[in-house]
Amino acid sequence: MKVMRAEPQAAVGGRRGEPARARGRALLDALRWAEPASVVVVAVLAWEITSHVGLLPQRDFPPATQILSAFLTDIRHGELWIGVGASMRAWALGMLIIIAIGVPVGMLLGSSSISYKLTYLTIEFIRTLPGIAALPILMFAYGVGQPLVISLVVLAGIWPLLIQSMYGMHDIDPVAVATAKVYGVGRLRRFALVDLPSCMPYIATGLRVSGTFALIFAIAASLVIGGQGMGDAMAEAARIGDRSLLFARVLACGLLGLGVTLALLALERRALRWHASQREAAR
Amino acid sequence: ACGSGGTVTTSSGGDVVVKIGLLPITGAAGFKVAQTKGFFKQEGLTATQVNLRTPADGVPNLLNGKTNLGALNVGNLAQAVSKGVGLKIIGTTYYANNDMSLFAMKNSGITKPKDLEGKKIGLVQLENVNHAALLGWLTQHGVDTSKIKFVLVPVPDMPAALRSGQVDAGQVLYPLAQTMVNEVTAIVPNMMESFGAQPVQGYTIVSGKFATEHPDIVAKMQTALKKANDLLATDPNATVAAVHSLTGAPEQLLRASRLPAFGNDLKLQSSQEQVALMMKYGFLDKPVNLASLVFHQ
Amino acid sequence: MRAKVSHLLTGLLLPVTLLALWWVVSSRSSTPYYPPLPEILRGFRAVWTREQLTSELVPSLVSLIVGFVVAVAVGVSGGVALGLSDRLRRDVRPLTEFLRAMPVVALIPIALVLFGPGMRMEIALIAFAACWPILVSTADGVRAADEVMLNTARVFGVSSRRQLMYVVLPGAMPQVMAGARIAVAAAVGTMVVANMVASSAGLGYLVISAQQSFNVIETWAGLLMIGIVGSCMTSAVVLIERFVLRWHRQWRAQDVDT
Amino acid sequence: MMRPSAELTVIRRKEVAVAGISECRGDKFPSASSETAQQPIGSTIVLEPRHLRVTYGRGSHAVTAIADITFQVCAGEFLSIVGPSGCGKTTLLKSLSGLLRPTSGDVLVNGTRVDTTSQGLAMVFQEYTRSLLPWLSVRANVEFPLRGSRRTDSRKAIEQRANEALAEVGLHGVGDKYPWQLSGGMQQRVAIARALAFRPTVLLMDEPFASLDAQARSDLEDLLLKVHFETGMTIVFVTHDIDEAVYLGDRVVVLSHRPTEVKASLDVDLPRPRNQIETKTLHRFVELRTEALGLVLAERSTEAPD
Amino acid sequence: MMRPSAELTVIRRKEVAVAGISECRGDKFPSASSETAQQPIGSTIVLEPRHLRVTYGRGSHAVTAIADITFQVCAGEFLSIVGPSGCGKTTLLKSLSGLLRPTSGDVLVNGTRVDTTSQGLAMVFQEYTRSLLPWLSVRANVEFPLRGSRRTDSRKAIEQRANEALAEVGLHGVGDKYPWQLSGGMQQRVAIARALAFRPTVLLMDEPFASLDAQARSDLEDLLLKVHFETGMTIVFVTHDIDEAVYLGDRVVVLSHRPTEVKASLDVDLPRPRNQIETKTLHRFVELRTEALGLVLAERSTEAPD
Ligand SMILES: Nc1ncnc2c1ncn2[C@@H]1O[C@H](COP(=O)(O)OP(=O)(O)OP(=O)(O)O)[C@@H](O)[C@H]1O
Ligand SMILES: Nc1ncnc2c1ncn2[C@@H]1O[C@H](COP(=O)(O)OP(=O)(O)OP(=O)(O)O)[C@@H](O)[C@H]1O
Ligand SMILES: [Mg+2]
Ligand SMILES: [Mg+2]
Repeated sequence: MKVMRAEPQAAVGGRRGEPARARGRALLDALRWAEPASVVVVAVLAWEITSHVGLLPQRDFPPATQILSAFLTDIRHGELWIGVGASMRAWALGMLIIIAIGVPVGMLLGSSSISYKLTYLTIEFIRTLPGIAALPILMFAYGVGQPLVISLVVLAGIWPLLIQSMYGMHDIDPVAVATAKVYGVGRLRRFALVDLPSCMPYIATGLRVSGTFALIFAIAASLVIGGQGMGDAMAEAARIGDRSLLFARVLACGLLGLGVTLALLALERRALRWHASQREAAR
Repeated sequence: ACGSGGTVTTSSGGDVVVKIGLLPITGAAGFKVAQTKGFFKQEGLTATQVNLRTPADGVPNLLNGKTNLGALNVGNLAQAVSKGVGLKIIGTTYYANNDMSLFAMKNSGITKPKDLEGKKIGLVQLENVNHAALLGWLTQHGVDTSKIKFVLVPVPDMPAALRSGQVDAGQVLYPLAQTMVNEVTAIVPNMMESFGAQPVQGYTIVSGKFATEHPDIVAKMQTALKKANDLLATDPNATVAAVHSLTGAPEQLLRASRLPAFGNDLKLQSSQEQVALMMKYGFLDKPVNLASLVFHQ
Repeated sequence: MRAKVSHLLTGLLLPVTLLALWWVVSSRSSTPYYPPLPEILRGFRAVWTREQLTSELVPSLVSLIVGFVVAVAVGVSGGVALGLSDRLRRDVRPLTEFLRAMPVVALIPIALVLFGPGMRMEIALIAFAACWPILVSTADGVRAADEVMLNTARVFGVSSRRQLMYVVLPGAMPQVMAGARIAVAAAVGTMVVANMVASSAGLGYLVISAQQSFNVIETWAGLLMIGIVGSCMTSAVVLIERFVLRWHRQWRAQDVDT
Repeated sequence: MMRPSAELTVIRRKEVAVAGISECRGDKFPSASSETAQQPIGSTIVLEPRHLRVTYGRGSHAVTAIADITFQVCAGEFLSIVGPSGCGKTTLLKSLSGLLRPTSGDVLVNGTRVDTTSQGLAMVFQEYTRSLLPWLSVRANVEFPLRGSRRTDSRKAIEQRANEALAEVGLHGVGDKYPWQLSGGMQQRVAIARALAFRPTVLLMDEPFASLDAQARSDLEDLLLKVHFETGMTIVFVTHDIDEAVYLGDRVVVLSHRPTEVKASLDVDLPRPRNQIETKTLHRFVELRTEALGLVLAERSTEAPD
Repeated sequence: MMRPSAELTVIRRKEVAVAGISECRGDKFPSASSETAQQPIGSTIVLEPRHLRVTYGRGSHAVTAIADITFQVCAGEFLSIVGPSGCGKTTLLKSLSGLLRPTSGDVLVNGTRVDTTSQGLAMVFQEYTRSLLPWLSVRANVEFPLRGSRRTDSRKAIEQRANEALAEVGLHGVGDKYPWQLSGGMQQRVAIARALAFRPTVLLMDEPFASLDAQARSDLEDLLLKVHFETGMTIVFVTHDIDEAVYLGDRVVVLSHRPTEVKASLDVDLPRPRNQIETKTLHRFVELRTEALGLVLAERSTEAPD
């Protein structure tokens, strides 16, 4: 394993002159897509073969081609999209709440030793209570419906962001804070200009983890408690024993997750141009 | 947000809105028919549907007013009532119809009940009526049930669990059972045998609070559902159509499947036996008198 | 020592207040789903007999711990690999992000067939769900390694393995620990779900069967135990973190605390 | 910004400063040229550490960085501080700025005891790299303390001030870069530009020219003298360069090795304005720097191991 | 560690170095004292940047830090490099060490083109704070490069070497602390101790004494001379202090401002061993430093804005 993140800001291309460099660039760009694509193809093939040689019973685990064709028919039907719509609505609403609460509370916990000391035991306890386990209780409070789904989404998705924000606050450079203090920069501005950007890498990580957690629960909620959503669509497929359709819908879930992460990554690249992990991209 | 069991909303047309909490299973056909054939409408009711995932989820929703009408199997009903939850029976949802069977794969080497000893059996619900009924049936047939391990397997995953050998025998519900009918043998053809022909599998219920506050609405529901059950009892095609629209299963498959039966006889006697059996196996800690739960206007 | 005790006492302040509040509010509760707290506590004692502990708690704990350890191993090593190589990360991203977004419930059918209902399936599911937060955090932490430190190690001809062990990993440690903490919750949640859906023992099974048979007190008792188990796991992680990140706490909390 | 306190202490200048305690001079030194009127060193004490003691850590690991330091800085004074590496200069500046609460003793700002940062005070940190925010452009870094709520300058005015300050330190046109795109010396100059643009009443500088080449260094020395002269700000300047300390300061405080005390306080009676070539060739300059160097070197040779 | 390459180039010394290209001296300067035999400056070229060019960024944001640099460093040579702030000295050292691949041109180590770090090479970074690992104690930081797999010294031996190096730089007894518990100057000395304990064949130093007081600085200068003399290692030394550059070096390379080229290369024909007082009072020393200063200052005044 070679630690290769040399600093070749200046190193790209060069040496062999301009035309070669341009060609190299085009090739590189092509590779950027070709390699992940081939990984996907290999994965699909692996599934296909597994199914065909009967490593998994083909009845229950239909080959990839069958799943893909089921997927292609499915996306032309409204049923799937109703589920997607309901789940994504719950996700978006949930994420709004998660961000609105998770970041400030996490940073508060990370910043002040008093608030941290006061709340850490409580939070640690509540945190490890999985929303799913609390379902019976929540179910009574909300009944089946969007509020229950959203509260499940928030309960599951808030912790990564909150904890990452907390750790981000622990990792602020004291010299940067000292600078702000000495120059009499007010608490609020310090938060906006020092604390928040400094936590950003942590928050970005948290957001990506929270984003998928929230999505998982937005989907799973309707699978576990009923109501509308992707989960319901999956349950429906399972009920009638159509495994191809079931896996097609599972595939759809994964694609949603992929989309969510890619969107968050793009956002992160913009917000973290200054950060060591992104500098290469910014160059 | 809780405890609003008494509130009733009215639709734009002036109808009373009835929120039905239901599981999309074959047994819920009555609710579907009452809706599609306009039986609710005839009583001045507009029905809306809330999809639930487990039978027990119906109860909190009934209590907090998210739904007004639901269904529970006999075992769950007894358990809920024994815990002091106020529920009323307003009718039957469906009857078992020789469709509660335990299957094993043909190539598994299990051919008779006795072969189940030392094996793993998958059930869709543990410590409930079916579990008790199966235990009773097996004991009657001379099987030592203490040598059997029962595990929970979700309804849709049962075929896969059977095929992969992760369970040796399992309770497969229709219409799923029909899809693997060529691969399996029924080791226990009808575990509900001892409760007579077509024992009650599910009762239609409302919350006690709702029943006392709105007896008139409850009566209207009762009337609508009675009509539906009458229709289903006489017209198999109506059943297939209703189940198809409810579960999405292909009609052809449904026609080949064993479907539950419907009717308006409460059959309290046989149901009480089910409750007694659950008591016997310790799945219920207090006796429950079902007759006292029946709604009277 | 004094400081530690007072730290703990401050930490207990809020929970105790909340408990007292719960006690008071619930004592007048008439809804069957919110029984009075004393009743829950009594139920807790009744439910968690020695026998129950061995039949329900122990299997859960075993699968939880084994699953979590597997998750840490997979998450950290995978995260390091992905953090080190931009190319690898880019290439497998479609796959990792796809898998990461899989709801565990949707994977149960596959796990059920591969491992059968029971502990092996639980362990697999727990490891799967809990490894992602660690993997993502670790990869991010590794990517953020300080360039000057890395350059130092390179110039001195420090072997790649040692660069990894002494420069990259310690630098990523705060992120790894944050990921581990998140993973605890994911692990507990998955254990419960796996228990609920396809098991015949365990904490989740206890809760779900109690719920399905309307045994509210037992549901609460199970919930409480899940919270306790989770808190203990978190505490263990925090203890490890205290040890591993000693330098970090002091380094970052230098004298600016006015 | 900083109001003179009510209990301000006026002390007449003494010819020989008592070691460890220097006092304010009510009058000023004769100006070399009568044309350029010099800002008087006021008689107000703006900064006064009193029996300051700072111990890091506890128990057996405790390190007493500062044992007992008392001195006074007058309004408008340029105070140089020299001392061996690791003696506690940075610690002292942190205490003066209110960033670090001393283990015992007080810091008085304008006669009032403070235990938090004071307004109108600025500091150039020794760890200049870490005191620049990597997520802000160079210009934004300079503007950062100016954009506070209390100052109500317009956006435009602030930007101009930042650009001016950057140009003054020789960094014209790098405003749009990020700090990590600059060389070490350039980063250090950004930190200085930030402090200058802030126009503080009291400026604390911790080895601000350490990473600069000879020319940039003398340019900035002169810039600092000019700013000091024009604004009359109070400057506390930590350096390792004795020449620089004498050339710039009204007074040079020499610190002992750890546990640190004030070893000596030298009044620098060189005329102002000063000039790189003329001042440094003055006989008095050479005398003073030799004296200071002697004090510092003597200090070193007695250093105890840690 | 570093094997002399097969294609090694031997070039006879020329009296006047062509600007931008200096060549190796096969013979050595006469030693001042005949008792202390001086390590000869070898005729082997260990380090040679050839038409080095480094551009940061792309397109309109591109900054050419180094335009075209060619020179040679011989085995055992002590090469000082001076140049204005931001001219590219750090960039140059990074290229020499193999950390940064140049945009064009090559770096030859022992005659072979390299594009990765070479063994037996060490570097003291300008950003010394960030080059110390905060999770390791000071001693562990010094031991860190020694504990590699290729060196098979015993634990004990390594620890002793670390302790010795720490003591040499005046940090006896701080081995168990963490770097961030030390003052700036102390951290810088830890970085130096690490490089010395490593006993490299080529040592690159980027303003290693910037944060040190006068005394510590001259102590370390002499330490460096001693090590250089005893081990015969090759040293490339970037500094802002012209006196220091001349006092230490066999040769002083003066860099122009950006885009950077070699402006001049001064052979320092001062006798060795050198001595802080004697050497610095030599007429030749004063001549050389005035010449170097003149070159640097001339460079500054023509600097173009960014
Ligand atoms: N955070 C800390 N924890 C423990 N000890 C510390 C800490 N910071 C500084 N010290 C110790 O306090 C003493 C003084 O440090 P300080 O940084 O004030 O020195 P300094 O005079 O600024 O030195 P330099 O000229 O090298 O910058 C040093 O011996 C150092 O080891
Ligand atoms: N990562 C980077 N991205 C863009 N530009 C850079 C980067 N690093 C350095 N530069 C630019 O390259 C030039 C040379 O920088 P370098 O650090 O080599 O200078 P230096 O000679 O070491 O200066 P100093 O004496 O101030 O340390 C500077 O103008 C700087 O702005
Ligand atoms: Mg300092
Ligand atoms: Mg530099």
